[in-house]
Amino acid sequence: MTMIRLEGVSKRYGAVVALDKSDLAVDKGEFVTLLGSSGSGKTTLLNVIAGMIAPTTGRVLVDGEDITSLPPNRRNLGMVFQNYALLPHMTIFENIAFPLRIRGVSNAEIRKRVMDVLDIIRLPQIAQRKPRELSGGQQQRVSLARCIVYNPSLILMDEPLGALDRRLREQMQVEIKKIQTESGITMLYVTHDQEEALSMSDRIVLMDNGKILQIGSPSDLYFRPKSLFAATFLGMSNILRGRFTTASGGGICLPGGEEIRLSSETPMTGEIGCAMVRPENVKLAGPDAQPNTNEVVGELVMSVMLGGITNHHVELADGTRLIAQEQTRIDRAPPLRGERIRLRWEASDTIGLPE
Amino acid sequence: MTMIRLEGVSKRYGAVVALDKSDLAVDKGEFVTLLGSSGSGKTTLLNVIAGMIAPTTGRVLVDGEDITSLPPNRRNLGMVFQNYALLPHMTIFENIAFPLRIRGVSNAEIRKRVMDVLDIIRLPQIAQRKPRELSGGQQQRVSLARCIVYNPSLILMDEPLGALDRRLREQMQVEIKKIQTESGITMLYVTHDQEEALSMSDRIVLMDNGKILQIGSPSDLYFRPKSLFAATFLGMSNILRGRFTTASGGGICLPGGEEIRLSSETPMTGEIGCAMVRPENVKLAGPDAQPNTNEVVGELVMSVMLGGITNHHVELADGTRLIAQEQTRIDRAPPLRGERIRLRWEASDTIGLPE
Amino acid sequence: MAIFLAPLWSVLRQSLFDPNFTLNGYSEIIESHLFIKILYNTLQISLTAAFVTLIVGYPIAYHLSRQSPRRRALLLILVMLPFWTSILVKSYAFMVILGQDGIINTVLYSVGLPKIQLLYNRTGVIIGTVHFLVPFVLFPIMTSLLGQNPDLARAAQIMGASRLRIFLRITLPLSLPGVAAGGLLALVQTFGFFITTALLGGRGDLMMANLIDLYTREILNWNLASAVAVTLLALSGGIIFALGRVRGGMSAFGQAA
Amino acid sequence: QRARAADDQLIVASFGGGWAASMTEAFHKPFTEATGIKVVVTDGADLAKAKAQVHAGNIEWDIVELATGWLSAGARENLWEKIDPTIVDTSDAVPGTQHENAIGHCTYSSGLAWNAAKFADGKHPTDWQGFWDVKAFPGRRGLLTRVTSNLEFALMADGVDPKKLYPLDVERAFKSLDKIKPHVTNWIGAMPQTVSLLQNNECDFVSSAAGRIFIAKKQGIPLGYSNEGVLIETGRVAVLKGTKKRDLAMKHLAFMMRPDRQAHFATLTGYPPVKLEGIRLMSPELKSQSPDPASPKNALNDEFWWEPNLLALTKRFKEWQLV
Amino acid sequence: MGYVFLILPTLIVVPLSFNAGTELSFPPTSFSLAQYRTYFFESNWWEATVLSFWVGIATMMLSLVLGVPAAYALVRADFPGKKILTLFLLSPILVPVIVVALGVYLYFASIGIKGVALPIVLGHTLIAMPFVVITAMAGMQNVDRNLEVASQIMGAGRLLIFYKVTLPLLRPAIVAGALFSFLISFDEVVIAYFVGRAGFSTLPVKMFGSIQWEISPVIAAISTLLTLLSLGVCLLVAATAKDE
Ligand SMILES: Nc1ncnc2c1ncn2[C@@H]1O[C@H](COP(=O)(O)OP(=O)(O)OP(=O)(O)O)[C@@H](O)[C@H]1O
Ligand SMILES: Nc1ncnc2c1ncn2[C@@H]1O[C@H](COP(=O)(O)OP(=O)(O)OP(=O)(O)O)[C@@H](O)[C@H]1O
Ligand SMILES: [Mg+2]
Ligand SMILES: [Mg+2]
Repeated sequence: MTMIRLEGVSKRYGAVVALDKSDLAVDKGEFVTLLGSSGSGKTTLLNVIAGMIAPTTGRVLVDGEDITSLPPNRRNLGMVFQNYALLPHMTIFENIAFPLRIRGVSNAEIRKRVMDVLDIIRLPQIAQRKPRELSGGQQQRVSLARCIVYNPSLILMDEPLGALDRRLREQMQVEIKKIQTESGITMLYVTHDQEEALSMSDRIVLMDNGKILQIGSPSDLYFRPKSLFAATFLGMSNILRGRFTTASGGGICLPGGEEIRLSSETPMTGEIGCAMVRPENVKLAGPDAQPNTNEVVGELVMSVMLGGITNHHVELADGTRLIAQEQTRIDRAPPLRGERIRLRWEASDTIGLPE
Repeated sequence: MTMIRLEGVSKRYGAVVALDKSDLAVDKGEFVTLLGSSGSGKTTLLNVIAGMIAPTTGRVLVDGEDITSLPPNRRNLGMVFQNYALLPHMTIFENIAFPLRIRGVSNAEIRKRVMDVLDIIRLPQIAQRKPRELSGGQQQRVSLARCIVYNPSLILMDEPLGALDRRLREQMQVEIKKIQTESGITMLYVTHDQEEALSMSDRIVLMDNGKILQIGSPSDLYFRPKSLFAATFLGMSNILRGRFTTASGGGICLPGGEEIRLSSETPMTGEIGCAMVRPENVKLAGPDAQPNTNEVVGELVMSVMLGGITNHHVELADGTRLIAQEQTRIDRAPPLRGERIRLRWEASDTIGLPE
Repeated sequence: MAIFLAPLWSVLRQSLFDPNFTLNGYSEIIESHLFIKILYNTLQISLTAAFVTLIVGYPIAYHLSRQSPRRRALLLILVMLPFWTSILVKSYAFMVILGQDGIINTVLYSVGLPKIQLLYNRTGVIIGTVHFLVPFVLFPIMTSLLGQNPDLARAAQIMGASRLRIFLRITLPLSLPGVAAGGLLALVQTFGFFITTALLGGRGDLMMANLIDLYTREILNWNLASAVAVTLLALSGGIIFALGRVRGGMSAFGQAA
Repeated sequence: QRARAADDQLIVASFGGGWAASMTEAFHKPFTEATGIKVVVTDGADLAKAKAQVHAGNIEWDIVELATGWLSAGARENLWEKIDPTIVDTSDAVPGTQHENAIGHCTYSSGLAWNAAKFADGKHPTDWQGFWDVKAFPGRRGLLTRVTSNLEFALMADGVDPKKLYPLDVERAFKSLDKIKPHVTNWIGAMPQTVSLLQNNECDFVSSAAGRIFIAKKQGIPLGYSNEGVLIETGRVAVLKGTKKRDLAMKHLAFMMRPDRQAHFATLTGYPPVKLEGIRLMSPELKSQSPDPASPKNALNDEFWWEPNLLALTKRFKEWQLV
Repeated sequence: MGYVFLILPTLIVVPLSFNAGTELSFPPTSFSLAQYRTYFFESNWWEATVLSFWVGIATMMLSLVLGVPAAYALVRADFPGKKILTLFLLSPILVPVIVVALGVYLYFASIGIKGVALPIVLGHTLIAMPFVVITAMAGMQNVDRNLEVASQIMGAGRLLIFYKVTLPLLRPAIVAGALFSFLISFDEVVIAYFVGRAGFSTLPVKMFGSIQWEISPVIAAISTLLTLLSLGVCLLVAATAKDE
């Protein structure tokens, strides 16, 4: 059942198009994430739904009703702001209690509910402080608490976990997800973190430059990106440019003459395009490994250890850089800089994309 | 050569200890990261060095000179603020030009340098806008630009990339690192992102609850954590509680009777402690695999796909949860929820830690 | 609303009816040399006084804004003192301080400097007016200073800005709304001043309000008085609009600099 | 409030301060004692407010003390009740002090004052010719910043017979004023300032009011005041048009015409009575300090000459002041 | 420097008030409390002071109640003629007060508003409100729009936002406005005199009455007392203010 529907919504500031004409439908109880680079229009889109920005064109419908010109306080929604927007003159307790007081909740009930959410955000001891006496991440969590405390039917969150470390972030993700599934709240969630989007969302709305590029489930977006942007934005990707061929199913011919086989046929035979393969699917072949269909040779530029994973950056003869991701081992000597390396991967992991 | 030295620096706000007595030395040209959870005192530590907060106790020395009571403008350093601190009444151009004007740089030179950093932060077209006309991430980048434009000898950055998406963040990381290595600037960098800390730093200062817990190189901290907190904060970790034994080198005996072998000997024989192993080192053993020294059996709770990686959460008989990380495959059916799973890993990947 | 309209309306009506419709009041103003001259005087005195008040008031406001709330409250006592003393008594006090045998001149004389005439001329008017107006500009400025995000000044300081530059480029521009409000309050009030000019001014220090007072209370020519008042109102309205422009222009200037 | 509406009460609008205290002492209190009628004195008599009351038909004051020029200006606006000769006895008074719209109950004068501590006798001017003579009497001069009385002083200084001032020769007066203008260091805005300026050595010779100097001298401030070349005016009281207590007010006016009351008032303020009988009741010492209306060197103010000319002359005077 | 300029005249006035007699003189020639005696026990000085206080407080309340919402509307709302309306609200202080007083008087007389204090309070509100409006408008510049919007999204209505969010953030400006409106009323002569009734003078009207002829040192005593009073109030405020 569709809860929110945006029809042809756009927003311009003078010459700047903050949000291009966009359509979007969110179902009741769904968790939808807006994912996009900085300045792509995520906050703008959220603000249009919240009623804080009047769209230049288009309509916003909730439950089929046009609410484009309804003031924010009559939309019964909650929002976590990117800049927190805590009331500086109130204590944390009063900040969180504020929406409850608006709703005429009894004092005892307010006490209980505020204390509960303070536990959820793991800050039970700060109730009596003022916002400016908190660290950045603490303020962000309070902003989150203030939003979930009154169970609005729709919650908009603008990077609610942006200032938190991974551990806390993951705990908060779990809490948010729990609240959302348990109470069936619809959530529209802005993040710039792909992992967060992938792990939390029912659907992801991928945005760039004021436009919605693709809407789909996390695995849709990760494994079936429709554009180079989607492919490169979600997770790391290796891109090989070439010309599409149809020889036996689908493939791409690289400038160096190597033929890369794709997972599916391509309708764009003869045109310039790309093959995309995720770094985790690219293997360093030992010097003694058998030749493979999808295989290229290059020179190791560097190896970067990222905790459990190490990325090997390899530069091909034509200057293309590929990354092969392996699990980190300390017991084994890493390959040396400048070493010649053979990279290989399966055709089933390779996706053809238009340029 | 030590550039900054903190000696017994602490900061209290009434009953709140924002920063406990801390010592720290940073060498010239070094890139040191303060890593810690929200509210751990990172911003406080930075502000003490910047001279914006007077420490309750202790001294700050730069090049051996005590600057504890020197005003900020005489310390010749740069800082990126967590809340950006852009001047609302100036255009972006003027914001970035501000430190140059202070230094009496000529107009032509200012133009050039401002335009250069605007390119670095990938916002060449916004020079004439006011801060409030930018998105959160754009403001953050401008704040970064304003700091690097005048090449101070020491730069303090408080989560300068916190509001950026991964792609942009990685680009910015590369730019910052480039600037730092090329010009030999000393950098003190606050982040809550472990990966960022691991990939950028010469050394990491791990903080919790106002205390410095461990200082060391990235691989020191990742592979040789000195505490449970360090182990669990940097990357995911599996913790198995038990009693240390000395049988053949070092090991720990789990409540279920399994003996887990450690990578090194433990001096705490007989005491309660933990064995830590990183998820990426834990393998799902097929039903036909050989028994192994470090091996436990549990039930699959869930599998979470995070792009290139899938995490399998397994619960042991005593309730302990372990995570095994594998590369994601779409061609292979994932294990089912509730399935009995054998997990195994190498003794060399196992670290013993005090409780 | 009615109580706002009433006085204005009655003034406008008085200026046009006496008791029949007439434009005599206005034609007299336009033709008269005296009015033009006094108008010029009024503008000169008002603008100077407002300007000097801002110059005197701003440092005090700045100083106050840097104090802890407790000390600020204490210092505010001093600032509010002029309010409690009637202008006539104050004019006497000014005579004791600034007169020819007053404290200042005695000091000047004793160190061998010539005495200066501080009262019963333009200087006297400005001093008296400024003394009354300082508290009015002080509060708006202080409010806008206190409302500033302290991180901005700190950020500038870290970038190496001296106190002076921080003040000129950040604190001052950000406090301009307060300065404008204070300046407006000061300016607009001086249009209505007459006792101060009468008590501390010299021969040439006549203001519109003196004239209006005279016509209203002694000559009972309310028609003319109202016409002068309406002219004054139109004038000050014009100035406020112009000031609004200047303020816009000032921030534009800030961008260019 | 209700009490004020009572019939046995009069409201007198007064200038207030020490003046009002003396009026109460000399006239109102004895009147109340004699008749049982209460007199409420309200501060700040003001012509504009009187006019506003009559215009709005909202009469609040019964009796108004009149300052210079009010009688004539108010008469033009028709603000005053006619004095009822059947109740008020205005005979046996100094000539020119009574009027059909108001009684005069005292005279006061403006003239020349100086700092007696600084200037011994002979060192200061005693009349307007002397005041104008800057060579004989060097010093800083102060004049009140209003057209009335200044024109008269200028004419007297120029040698016009004080008894034949009116109608004023305006051109001659301004010419005479031109001569003294460069030497006037203070244009004084308020009467009380005349005393403080002398007292604090801001000014050497000023035009002031006799009563003002009288009170200041009583406080021991060393001042001198000349009884020559003074401009004598009448202190008047009128009944506001439309008051419901006209008869009662007339009765009080009649009481104020009593010579003994006026003589009492003179001892308090230095303002001599208008009733000739009252003048006779004054102590010789007080009499010697008071200007004599009959002296050929003193002038009597004619506010009815002023009335039609005031607006134009005020304008001219201010203009003259400005250049 | 600035402080000295502001307080010096008061420092002169205080000794003046301890002089005996009915003339000002500095330096004082004698020491007596005669002026204070006069003030407390003679010719209704005390009653005038009390009336002035009540009028001042009522004016303050009324100016705030009308002026702060007006300023809020002028800054936040966007409608044509905003500038004209602003000017209109400010007009009472642009016109010399004597003219306003006349207008108010004639108007009240015509609609028959009676009572002692009410007309004065209304008249004072007229000239005090512009001060409240201007200070509050300047204060609004420091109120983050985002906070109001955030509250609105949480479901707060305009009124609630105004009371719970805007007003507290405006507090310094409101305090200043309140102080101004009180002082303006407490200091005002002409209107209080015009619309006031016989026998019920405010303190300034009474003082004005007593300075037509002479500057009575009682006034110096009053100034001194008021100074002391304000000193007391401010010390109280200072004692209760939190040191942050
Ligand atoms: N003015 C203050 N008064 C009281 N407590 C304060 C104040 N400022 C900071 N604190 C407390 O000090 C601790 C450290 O704060 P700090 O800002 O240094 O944290 P941080 O490490 O920067 O956190 P984050 O990553 O969330 O920004 C926090 O618990 C915070 O609540
Ligand atoms: N008031 C404004 N005037 C002009 N341009 C604006 C204004 N507000 C936003 N923009 C522009 O609109 C675009 C979209 O902004 P928006 O805040 O929606 O980005 P975002 O996706 O939330 O980015 P971030 O992740 O950095 O917060 C940006 O390029 C921004 O510069
Ligand atoms: Mg945003
Ligand atoms: Mg921080």
